[in-house]
Amino acid sequence: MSIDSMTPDLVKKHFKVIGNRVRRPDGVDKVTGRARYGADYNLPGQLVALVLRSPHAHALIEKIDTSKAEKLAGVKAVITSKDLPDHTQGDRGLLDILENCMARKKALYDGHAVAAVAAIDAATARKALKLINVTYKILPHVTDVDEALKHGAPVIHDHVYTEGLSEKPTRPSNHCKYAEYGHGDVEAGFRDADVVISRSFKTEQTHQGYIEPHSVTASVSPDGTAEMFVCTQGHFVYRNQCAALLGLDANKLRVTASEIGGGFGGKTHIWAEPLALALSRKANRPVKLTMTRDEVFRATGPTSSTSVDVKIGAKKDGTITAAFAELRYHGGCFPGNWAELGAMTSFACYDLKNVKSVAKDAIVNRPKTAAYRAPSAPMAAFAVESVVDEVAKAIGMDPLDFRIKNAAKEGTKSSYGPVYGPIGIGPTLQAAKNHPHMKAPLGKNMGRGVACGFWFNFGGQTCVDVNIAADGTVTVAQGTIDVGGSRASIAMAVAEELGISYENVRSIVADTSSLGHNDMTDGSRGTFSSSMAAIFASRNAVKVLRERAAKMWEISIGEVEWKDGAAHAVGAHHGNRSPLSLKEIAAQAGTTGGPVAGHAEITADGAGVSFGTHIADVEVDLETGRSTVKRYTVIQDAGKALHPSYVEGQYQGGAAQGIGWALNEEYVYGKDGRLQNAGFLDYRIPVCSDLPMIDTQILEIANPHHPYGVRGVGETPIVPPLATLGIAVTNATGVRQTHIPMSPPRVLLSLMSKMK
Amino acid sequence: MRYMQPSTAKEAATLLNKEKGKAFVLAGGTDLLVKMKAGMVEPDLVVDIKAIKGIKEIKKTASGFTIGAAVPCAALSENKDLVKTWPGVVEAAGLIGSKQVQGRCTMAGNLCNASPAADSVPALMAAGAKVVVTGPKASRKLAVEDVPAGVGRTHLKKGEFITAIELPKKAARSGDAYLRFIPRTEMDIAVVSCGVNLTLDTKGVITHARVALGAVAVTALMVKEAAIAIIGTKLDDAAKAKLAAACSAACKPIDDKRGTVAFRTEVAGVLARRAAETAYARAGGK
Amino acid sequence: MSNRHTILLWGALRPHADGAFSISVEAATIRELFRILSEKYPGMEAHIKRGVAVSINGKIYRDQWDTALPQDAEIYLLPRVPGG
Amino acid sequence: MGVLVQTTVNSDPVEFTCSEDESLLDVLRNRMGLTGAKEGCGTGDCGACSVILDGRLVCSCLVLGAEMNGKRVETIEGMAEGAKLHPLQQHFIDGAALQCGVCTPGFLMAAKALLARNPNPSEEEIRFGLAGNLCRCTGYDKIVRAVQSAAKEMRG
Repeated sequence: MSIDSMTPDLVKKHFKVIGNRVRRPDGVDKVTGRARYGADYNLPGQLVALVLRSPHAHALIEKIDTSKAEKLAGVKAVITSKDLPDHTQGDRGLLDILENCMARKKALYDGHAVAAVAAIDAATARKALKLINVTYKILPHVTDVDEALKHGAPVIHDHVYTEGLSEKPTRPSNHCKYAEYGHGDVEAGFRDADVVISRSFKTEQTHQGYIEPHSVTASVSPDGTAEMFVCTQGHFVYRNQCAALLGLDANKLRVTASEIGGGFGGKTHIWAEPLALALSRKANRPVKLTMTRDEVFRATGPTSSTSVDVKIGAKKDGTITAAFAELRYHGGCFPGNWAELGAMTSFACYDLKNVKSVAKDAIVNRPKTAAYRAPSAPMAAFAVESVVDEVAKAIGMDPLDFRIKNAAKEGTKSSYGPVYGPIGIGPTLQAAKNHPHMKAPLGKNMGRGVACGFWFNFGGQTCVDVNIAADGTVTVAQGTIDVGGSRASIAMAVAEELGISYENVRSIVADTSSLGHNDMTDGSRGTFSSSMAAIFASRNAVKVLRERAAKMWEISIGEVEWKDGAAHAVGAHHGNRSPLSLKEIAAQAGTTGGPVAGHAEITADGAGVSFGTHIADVEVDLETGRSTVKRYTVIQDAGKALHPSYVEGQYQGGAAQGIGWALNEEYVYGKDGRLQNAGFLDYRIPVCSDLPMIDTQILEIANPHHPYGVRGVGETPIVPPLATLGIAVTNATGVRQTHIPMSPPRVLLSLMSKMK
Repeated sequence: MRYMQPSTAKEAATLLNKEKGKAFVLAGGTDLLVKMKAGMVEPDLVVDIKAIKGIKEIKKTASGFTIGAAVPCAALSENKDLVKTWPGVVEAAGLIGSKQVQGRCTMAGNLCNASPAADSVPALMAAGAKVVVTGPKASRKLAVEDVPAGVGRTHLKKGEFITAIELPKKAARSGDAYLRFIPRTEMDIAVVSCGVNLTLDTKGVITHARVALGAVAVTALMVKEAAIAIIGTKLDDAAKAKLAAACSAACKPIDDKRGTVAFRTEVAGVLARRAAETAYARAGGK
Repeated sequence: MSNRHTILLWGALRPHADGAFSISVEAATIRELFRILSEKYPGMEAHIKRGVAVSINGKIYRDQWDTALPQDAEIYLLPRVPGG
Repeated sequence: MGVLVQTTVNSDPVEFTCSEDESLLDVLRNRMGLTGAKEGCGTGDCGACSVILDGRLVCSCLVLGAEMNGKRVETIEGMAEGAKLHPLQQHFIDGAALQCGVCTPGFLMAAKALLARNPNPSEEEIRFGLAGNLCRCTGYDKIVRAVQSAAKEMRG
């Protein structure tokens, strides 16, 4: 079914279940310790796997001698890249994924896997790792994005040539991709401006920082079947990629997703899963591989560090005449990052006549980057919103009014190309202007920041089964991972459609052998697309229920309506029939045609773009450079909040991650190219006492492409915080902040430079 | 690895002394277990001292307080006498790690781990605390500042371990305070820290002062010049400026993942001034 | 009725169309559009394989290739956006 | 080798053998099947493995199993009384104070330990009392509110 078949009469506006704050189905399991996460699965006879990782940022692997490790009693398998032959048939992107899981000829970053062992226990596996002898030839490395793009930088891959230039370069380089967006004539626009401001910004690399380390339990049988229990944002995608890399048939690899202890994009990529499968295949026993926190930081999922130049010109009346940005991002050690998304999102909030954004992607000797909640957008928003703030002040206009004046609206040609339909940037800015937070007095050494942000959102492939049991209770099986409470929302949608109570609907996440393909929970698609599929599946089930009622009444289906969880016979001569409840129809299912179910397989395009505006008050200790967030407000359009608590939760969680990024989180690399803070002690994510309550305001501007008007909400909340806090700290200190995170040493340095 | 839980200090010292491999003392274990997990240390013997009689007790004595080496830091703030007498020391110990870590970690362990950033150490130094060291043959006492020898090294000999920390009797009109700088509000290691202990005369003039800095050199530093800068003053602005300057001048820090040389040097002075203000107020100065 | 459309290209596709910002293509659906683009502009095939999204009057289609290209619509090709 | 240990877990007498360098967390998870405590870091920096040991909140990753002789350990599995959830557990569900839930057992243990010592904590006391537990999903807002409402109910 396509959502384009959705006519206006299918759109629902009045709800009984939707919008309530029901209890989540996985709640009791999660508060009692029963819920099973990745590392909580065990299989009979399972071995413990550990991974040997490169201590070097860039090195040729000349030789790996595993013979001593193999001879150690209790060691059942040792693998290197030789045990992972290339099945990718020329698909370089897939080969990069494999090479990231296990180094082939070169170690490309500190933490890159070079070998792995499976042994009867952890102590034996640890001993075995020490017995593996790797001969490295250390190569020059580069970890900084601007350095990597310079001529003369060590070239990391000799097969990578800059893509997106009109002429193919003659030499390989670390500059893997070029792209530009925009329209109009920016040079002319700058000439028309009364004020032009240019600035350069940097942001450091951050990690998604999910609390649950990656863990996989894999079992490969000699008959070619395999099963895998794993924490992932997308078990179908994990299955497809692992099967392709291991040379298995996808249907024979059954993947069960565990409860997931946070992902935020970091569990959209496979990291150690192929290693666990290869070890299991070699040892012929189940293998459990759980990463340590150190491994999570060194070898999985950080986002990009960036270097961004922004130039904006405006007239004194507050009209932006031109805007330009060059955004340089790195993707870690492989191509495939998204500076482009920074370029696309950078000016997306504004209605601009002349705009250009240029994206350059670099390759560096750091772990392969992964998506992190609205990938690439927060850094671009930081740079652009900071300059927007500065330009507004330069022409003597309130920055929020300046934004409102220049905000994109329906009919605006977006900076990334297409013309906008109905969008919510104006309403979120207006809501910010009217919010009591904006009028609250500020204390000493405090500054207030306001910034807005944009994200695309998407839908993708989704399927859902709604099965009605003989007693009239309902199970809904979804295949999109529940990361933040979507099982509750999906069950609510089913209850709403069937007209029964939420308590009579149980939702589960089905394994890859029990349901058709589902895309990952990313792109803010989980609730958007699964609820859509669940609604359509329920409507299909209702059709079956009406048919069954018609049979029971011996009338035609056209004479049966579904209302309030029951079939009603309609028409003049059926007035005396009492309704048949879902329960009554289910009880007769065996005699009316068999089990009652509804299914939907959809591609949920049309998620709709999303905007948010944040307000923050920050107090800065001017003698130490330390910033404290005193008040924080998130305003965002949700389309329709199915379960308001979980929408608020997305707003609050995204904001908190953004606050951490803005103030303290960063990867610190030494001159030797080694990561120096691979742990929660020195990679400083916000703790409870660092944050205030995070106020939220949910706007509901219905998405015309969803039957309930839902928009994705998960990612946009991380887009504005860097800019919001950057502006707040600027206002508190009187010094424009241009480097994220604004750690105390950086802020103090900026203050001391100002004094001089 | 072997695990032993002796019931006397003598027995513990003998075990540590006799061990041919690598022997470690386990009190709270909040540093030792982290190092074991990271593979930084691989003990052959771990001697758990928590079963030694009296080692988990806080005793008020005629000459001050004796705090057993295995007293978890969380227990310090539960001792009202101690909090009233040495608030700076208790606050410093209370800053080590989370509530979870507080339930286990000890001041003696904090000292013996010999990190230059240990929170309790500058406060203990400012307070003039001593440690009781038990060895296989005899016991001895050392000033706290004489325990660390460098990063991760102490002046304790093989077989020796700390059984107690002794805090002196509090002088009349005296007060102590400890401040550290961390980027977050909790869970961080001090980037720079300062302990101050002051005694005033009846007019509010400082007669004695001890100022110690943490995380600005290979070990915590006693800064005599800082003390001299404020002795004889009522902690007026000029004295505070001199104090800050003396502290900044004493710093020999490094650039690392937690802070820069410039930052540590500057903030050492700021913290010293603020800690001195608190100590001065606690001593009854106005 | 003509199925001829002006297709707007994002930066990375322009080099494969001699630098043009837009091209004229006759196609009824996204699928047909992609087929014709792959035939006519060989450099675009790799992009389409990796993922090209189609914005039709501002609504972004990533997957639904059967979608009809309506008359007088703004049709913009964009990179397929990932998420976190 | 190994050490034989007799201890009490959630009021039950328990006997186990563990290796000398094995953490209490590994003993709970791997030898007793009590997987409610999670290893988020193994270094005492995240609090996901929090348990209450002789009345004090600790990270079970920073305690040796060998130390457990004669101790009392309380884990998340012992928090509810049979089918009746502890007020903290109920308020975490009702207040949507969890998203992914992996930090939840640790938070509940920490909150229980906090309220045992301070039945009427201020927001600031709650925030500092829970500062040893990392949560990456919620921004802590709903966690703090759930502890406030549970504390109110428990005070009666």
